[in-house]
Amino acid sequence: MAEIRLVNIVKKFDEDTVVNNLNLTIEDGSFTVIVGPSGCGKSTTLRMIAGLETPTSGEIWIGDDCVTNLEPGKRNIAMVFQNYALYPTMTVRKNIEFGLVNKKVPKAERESLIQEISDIVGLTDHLDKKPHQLSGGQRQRVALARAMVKKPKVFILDEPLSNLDAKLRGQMRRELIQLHKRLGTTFVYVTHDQVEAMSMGDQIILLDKGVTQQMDSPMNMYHDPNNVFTAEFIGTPPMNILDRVHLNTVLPTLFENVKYVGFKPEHAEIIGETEERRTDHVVLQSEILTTETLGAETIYTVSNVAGMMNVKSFDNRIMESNVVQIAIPYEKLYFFDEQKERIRFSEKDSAVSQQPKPVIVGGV
Amino acid sequence: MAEIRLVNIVKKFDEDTVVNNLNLTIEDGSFTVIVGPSGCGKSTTLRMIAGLETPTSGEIWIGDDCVTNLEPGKRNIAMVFQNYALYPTMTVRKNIEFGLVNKKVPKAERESLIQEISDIVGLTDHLDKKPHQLSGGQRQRVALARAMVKKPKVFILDEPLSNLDAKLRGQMRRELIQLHKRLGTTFVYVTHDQVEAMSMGDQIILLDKGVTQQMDSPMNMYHDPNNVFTAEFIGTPPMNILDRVHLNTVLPTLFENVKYVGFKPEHAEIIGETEERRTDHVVLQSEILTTETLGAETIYTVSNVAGMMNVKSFDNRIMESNVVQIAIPYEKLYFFDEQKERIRFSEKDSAVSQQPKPVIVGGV
Amino acid sequence: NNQEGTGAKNNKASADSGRTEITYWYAYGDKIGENNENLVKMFNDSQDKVLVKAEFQGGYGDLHSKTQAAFAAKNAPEVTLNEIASMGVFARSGMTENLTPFIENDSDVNLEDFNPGLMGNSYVDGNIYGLPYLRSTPILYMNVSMLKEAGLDPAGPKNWKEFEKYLRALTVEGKSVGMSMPVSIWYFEAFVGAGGGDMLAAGDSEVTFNGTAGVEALEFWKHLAEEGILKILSGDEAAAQATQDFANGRSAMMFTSTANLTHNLAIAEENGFELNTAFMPSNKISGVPTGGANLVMTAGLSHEKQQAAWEFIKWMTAKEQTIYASKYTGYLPSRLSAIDSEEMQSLYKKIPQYKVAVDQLQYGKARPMAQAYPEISTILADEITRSLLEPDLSPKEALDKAAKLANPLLQ
Amino acid sequence: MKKNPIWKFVNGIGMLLLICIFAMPFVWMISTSFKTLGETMTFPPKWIPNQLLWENFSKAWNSGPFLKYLMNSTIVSVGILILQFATIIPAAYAFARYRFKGSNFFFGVTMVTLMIPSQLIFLPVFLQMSSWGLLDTLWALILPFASSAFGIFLLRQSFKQVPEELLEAARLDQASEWKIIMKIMVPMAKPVLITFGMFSFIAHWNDYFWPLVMTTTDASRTLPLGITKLREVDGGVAWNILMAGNLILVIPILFIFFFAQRQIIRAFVYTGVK
Amino acid sequence: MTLANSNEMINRKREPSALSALNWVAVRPYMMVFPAIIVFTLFFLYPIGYMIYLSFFDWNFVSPDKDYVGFSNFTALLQDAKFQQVLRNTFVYSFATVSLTISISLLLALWLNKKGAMYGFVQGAIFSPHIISLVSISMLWIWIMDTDYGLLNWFLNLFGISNIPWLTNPKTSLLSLIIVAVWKGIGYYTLIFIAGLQSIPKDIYEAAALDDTSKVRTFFKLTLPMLSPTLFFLTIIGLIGSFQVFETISIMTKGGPINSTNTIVYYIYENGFRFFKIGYASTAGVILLFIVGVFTILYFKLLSRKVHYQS
Ligand SMILES: Nc1ncnc2c1ncn2[C@@H]1O[C@H](COP(=O)(O)OP(=O)(O)OP(=O)(O)O)[C@@H](O)[C@H]1O
Ligand SMILES: Nc1ncnc2c1ncn2[C@@H]1O[C@H](COP(=O)(O)OP(=O)(O)OP(=O)(O)O)[C@@H](O)[C@H]1O
Ligand SMILES: [Mg+2]
Ligand SMILES: [Mg+2]
Repeated sequence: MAEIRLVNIVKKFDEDTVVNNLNLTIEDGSFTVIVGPSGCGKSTTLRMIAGLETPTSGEIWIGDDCVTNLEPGKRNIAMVFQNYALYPTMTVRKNIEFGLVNKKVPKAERESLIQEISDIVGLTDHLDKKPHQLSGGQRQRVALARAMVKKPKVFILDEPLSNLDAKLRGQMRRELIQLHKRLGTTFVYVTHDQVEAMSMGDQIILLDKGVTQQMDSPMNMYHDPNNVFTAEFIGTPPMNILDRVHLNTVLPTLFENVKYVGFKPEHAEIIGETEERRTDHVVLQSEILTTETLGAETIYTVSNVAGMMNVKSFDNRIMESNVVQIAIPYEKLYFFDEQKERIRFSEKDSAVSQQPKPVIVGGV
Repeated sequence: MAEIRLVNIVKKFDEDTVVNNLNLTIEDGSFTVIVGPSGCGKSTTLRMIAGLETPTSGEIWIGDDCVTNLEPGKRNIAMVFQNYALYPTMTVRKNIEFGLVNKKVPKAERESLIQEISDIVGLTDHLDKKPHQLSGGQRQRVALARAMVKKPKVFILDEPLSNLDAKLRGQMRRELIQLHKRLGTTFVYVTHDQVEAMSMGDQIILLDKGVTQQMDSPMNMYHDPNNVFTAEFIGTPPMNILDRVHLNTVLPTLFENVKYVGFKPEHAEIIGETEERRTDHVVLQSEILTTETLGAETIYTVSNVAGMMNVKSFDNRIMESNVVQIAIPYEKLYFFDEQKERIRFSEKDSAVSQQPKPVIVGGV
Repeated sequence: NNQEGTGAKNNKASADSGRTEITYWYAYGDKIGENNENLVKMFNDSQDKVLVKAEFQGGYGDLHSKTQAAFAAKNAPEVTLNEIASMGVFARSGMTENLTPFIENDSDVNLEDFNPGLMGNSYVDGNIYGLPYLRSTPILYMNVSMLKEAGLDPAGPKNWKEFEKYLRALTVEGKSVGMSMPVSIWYFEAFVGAGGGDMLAAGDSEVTFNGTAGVEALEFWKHLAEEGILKILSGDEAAAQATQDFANGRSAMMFTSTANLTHNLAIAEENGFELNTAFMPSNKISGVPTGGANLVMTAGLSHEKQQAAWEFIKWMTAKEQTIYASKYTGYLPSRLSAIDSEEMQSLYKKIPQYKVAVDQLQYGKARPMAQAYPEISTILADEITRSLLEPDLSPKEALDKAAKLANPLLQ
Repeated sequence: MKKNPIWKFVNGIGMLLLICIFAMPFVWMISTSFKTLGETMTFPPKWIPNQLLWENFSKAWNSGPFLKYLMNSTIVSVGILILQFATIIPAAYAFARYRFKGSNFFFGVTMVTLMIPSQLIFLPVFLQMSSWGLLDTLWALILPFASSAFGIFLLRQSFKQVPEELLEAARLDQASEWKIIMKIMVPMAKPVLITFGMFSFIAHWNDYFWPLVMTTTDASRTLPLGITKLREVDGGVAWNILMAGNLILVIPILFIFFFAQRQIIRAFVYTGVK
Repeated sequence: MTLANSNEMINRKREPSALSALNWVAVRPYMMVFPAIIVFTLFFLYPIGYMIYLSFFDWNFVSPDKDYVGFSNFTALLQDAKFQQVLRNTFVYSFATVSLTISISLLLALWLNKKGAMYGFVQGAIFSPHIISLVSISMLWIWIMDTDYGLLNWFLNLFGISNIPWLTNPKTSLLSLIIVAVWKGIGYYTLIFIAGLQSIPKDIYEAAALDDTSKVRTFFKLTLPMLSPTLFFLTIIGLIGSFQVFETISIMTKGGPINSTNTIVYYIYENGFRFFKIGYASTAGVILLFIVGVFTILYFKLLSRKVHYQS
């Protein structure tokens, strides 16, 4: 069993608290993605799991063993580094073999392992090249192969795709998902790219400033954010968060404790300026600032009384005018309190249920 | 007027023909994006426009001047490089000022220009820092400011965003679009990321191996690709291109000259294994290999008789089984000939109109 | 690379002031340097025909190298010094001027007045090429306090036998040794001379240091060294080390040049012991090499320059200047009249140690002047050192080997 | 990783030992320079002289025209440095950035120079200097070192690492090649230039052989020659005064070194001397 | 816009005719390398040529005639037992100096490559001998290595080791010079090694730690190969430098005792300027040049290719 548990982990660099009382459970066999903005402590957390940093306090458990003070080489963990950290002086074969030699695996067995692994990652033809002779994607595969060949209990990957271009990134992402399926080992994957997090993880852990913001499945993360931070982090573009004060004319009867109102860009609809008013929607008269056409969908950046916001639309009709109305159904609104925590109302729409009639705010 | 015309441009490095008889017109004031796979000659083309490379043959016109042999400094072009190429030993102010000093702009005028530009790009507080003290986004802005301050006729940008992380990239993308709007100057923008190309350009030029594949608006590029190359390049994920031979059972009555059939991932629908057959659709029994949940949409990689393909779905229901059927409406199919060129039939769907009944191909 | 005319630079310089300007190069700094500078100044003040510029050029080795290079570049000084063993090289390669005509045509110079013991190296192939200037001879320095302690006569040993006796008496296991002696060809020459031998055969046709006198000398050294009563020092710093041993009372005696007397007196005083000097110990006969340098004139000068240079050389070697230099540096006075002068005599009375060297000069011998002698010296020194360090290598073998290597160089 | 007190102690002792081994001779030098002649000869050696004999310094200083030596040394070292910068910067730039016919040949010539000791070549140079009438002038000390193969080698290496885009950006900014060199290349190579400059300065400041050969009068002699004059005495060496003289020679360099020390590591990290 | 106008004016004025612009571009690199090349030609190449020329003559350097002797200088020199010893000394000195300096300073670099004021100070301290003139250093060490009065023996005596005649015994004299050279060179080498170590990416060490690699194996399999460019740069610079050793010998031993510390440059100087055998000296010079040349070519052509693991 290779469940990973972090218990009350604190990590300080000098006086800087980088990770603050973190508690995590990463399930055995899961593909867990740690995500968060740059500098939030993702790598530090990962490196503590791997044993490359020692926590200031707290305990790390892998399966039934407390590994807090165990050497990295003894933890049975493999790591893929952001820039792969391949040994530049060794051939691909030597790179993959290196860990095995340390483990005193006999030569014949090493050979067959290398053969097997390099088949899996498609490197068989490149075994005698050195890293600098490989393309970005190939290097990435070497890094993976080097990790895989050790048959570790846990795979740790620190932004392994961030150096690749978009196309290759997409491809490698799919390959990693398949790899995880095939191996069934625990994967801990760090990224600051929420698209990557969403598309890859069974479980996502969202960190900010060394504190867990939410730990959940991708779908819950997306549809049911716990707080403004999560809501603003997940989604392309993310949820629009509006300050309640700007909405007083449109939604005058909100509960007192609601401080922020959010909606997802794809839940807003753009309706012509002259189109009729809708009753169960918040309608905002807006000006389109930019239009990004992504093929199947289009993202509009609009400006209105509540500020700038994004609207995502899946039909590609061309707007005749820059001045439009956007309409968001009440049932698609999210509410947050002063601490930016989500307010969940027991019955759907109860926050705005007392609202008899929507009001359109004029002007742009 | 700053229309840019490339006339029969050929560029060889030694014996390597990198750009082959290229003809382009970049309209004055347009935001033109040159896109294409790595190594296709985008940068080379750009550098010829800027004067950093001399074409082997052909002519380059900017407005009414033939600039083919003019020195780069004299072309009134500003360039933003992939890694910004900021002068690392100079402060932000000096970086911006450098070109002006070379042009012998008087001190007072320089001061006011720097003030003005740094206001626009939001660098006023950082003028006395050196590049290494700035974040990626700030550096990018310095590079822009340095280009803008020269008030050039043409802006040339070579993958200016590829070093930024996803979040920042999205933000800078929008800023660039707005900047273009404000300045009204010609922008020539190079990227290998089609998402960037689609979302930013008025006009997209798709290159491959130094040859123009298609020069069109983003919408046309997406909805009306001229050939397989374009179809496979544009879109996330791009169009699925199937070999006709695998479809013989499903679409036995295609015109002879049709060699490839394509459909867009979002045009396929996933229907349960047991769901009834649809008549005006191609239906393929498939196995789901991976599922990438991106929030609003989900991308499935499926495998079937015609190979691997992507399906994009906007509803987020969870599949009960990995074995499904995918259905693509006939009207959403694209056809290509042996040379991978698009075959456009005068009347919609005529290619399959003779098809009396769809056939479901069995087995996975 | 031939020597028509002299350095253009010097001729030009002489034109304006009315005085003939000449350059004089000397070796060594400190007291010796000051002495040179002072004398030149005095000379310049004493007359208004010739103006001499004195320039320091390092040790003798450096001085020689640079003189040669300058000569090749037609830039040589008009007057310079030759270490006496190098007189031959410079003269025979045509770098220095034969002074005989100048002496013959000049009634002011009385050759008889030069100490004959110092004149040996002035003659090259029968002609005079240089006049003795700062000259020395090795003498024996003794720590009288230690001698007295050991019950020895402070006057010092006369011959090799007594020398050995002194050494043995002065050696105290773990505390001091009779003498520390660098392997120096100069001292070897003294020992060979004492045995009645020569380093080179007449006409420099072959080496003779491997003759009986030479072998005997080296055997004596080796014997003393093996007894542990003579500490042999080798290497470039051997001389400095010997001085240090002597200064610290780790050795009771040492050989060194007369020129070091002032320095050593100061050290003796500071370290609180009495110092005396004596002749080099004799064997069959007495015979000591001399050392130091002769004043020489560069070859190929214009007549005017030659005259100026001659004037300068003559003045520098005159009685008064000889006295001055000797008193200032401790080097030997090269003129008999200087020795007899009141000034010198009163000095000798005050510091009798000075007189020893002068007296010893009666046994003075010329140093060999073959062109290859510097190289032969290195070869010989190497072999002597080897013989002293390796118990099995007999002196005869070592000297024969050196002779075998050296003889070809003489052809 | 773990800070074991015993390890810390051993570490400290080791470092102390290192400092002793490398700095002790200087302490010795300083100590000797204050001793009397007698004290320099005592055994066992004395670390602290009975009294500080400052006059050793004035004796050393007054043993020759030391002010003149000091000036000559400064002029020569600085002059060489300036000329070297003037010649190696353009040459290194050309070798690093241009492809031209014969560039390999010229670079080869440069590298050959690197391996020639001055003891091998001084004679012809001496004759040449003499025929130009430059012998015994400071020019004879400066001109032969007006360029440096090692400098070109180092600088070329570091110029090569400046990304091409930077030059292109400057060209688009209408900068001349000269301006590119001075405003972009040189500032970027600053650590290398400082390091090279320091080594060059030290080498020529300390050089003994070349001035020995090329000068014949005090008017053009440099400090190291002045110092050795203290040693070229026929008789015993006055170590105390000699060391005082050496200290005079060393102090300016020591000063420069502590100013430049940081740059050196940086320089080598940047160029990655390879 | 006035700005644009004034620019255009300036541009037009400065614009050279196409032809001369082309020529200038072609000539420019030559103009840039010429000052340096002229210096090298005048002061290095010409003298070298002259030296090679002289190696075919018997000449005492002032006499008007040079006797052409063909290759006899070469044959004589190569058969000369003293010269053979000189070559042997040179090789022993060079290889011992370089290998000792490199191995010691590599160890020191591994040890001292840490942050902290103390480490910086020690780095500075061990570098300090490099900044002091060889003349001063030689004089200092003569004294330190004095058999009876030297600091070194005094120190060794404290450990009950009896006096060693460092510079005065042919068995130890070359070793003594090697010690001085190593002492002087270590700081410089260490600094360069530290720089080399710092440019090794940290993460490959972390990767190795995760691969459960022992310290020794990490050093030999990762650190050493990564340092190889530095290593070879230092080796070649060190070898060339040590072939050229002169000052220490000239001041400390004059090649002795018994020729035991005579190395090639000193031999050349001694023959040329003490013994007036210019032809012989020049011949030795040519041989030195040949040896150094072989090493340099080896470096640039063979080793550099193997050692450089990138590009
Ligand atoms: N060795 C260290 N010493 C001091 N501070 C450190 C150290 N390593 C990391 N930090 C600090 O800890 C914080 C978290 O760093 P960490 O590398 O874990 O961030 P991250 O979430 O991985 O960011 P990124 O997405 O940019 O990689 C940062 O503020 C960083 O500056
Ligand atoms: N200076 C050069 N010498 C030789 N070949 C070159 C040179 N510059 C570019 N090439 C080659 O020309 C081709 C096109 O290069 P270019 O830089 O224009 O590609 P690109 O489209 O910008 O690619 P990327 O997206 O990777 O930047 C490549 O095959 C490249 O190897
Ligand atoms: Mg990180
Ligand atoms: Mg490119």
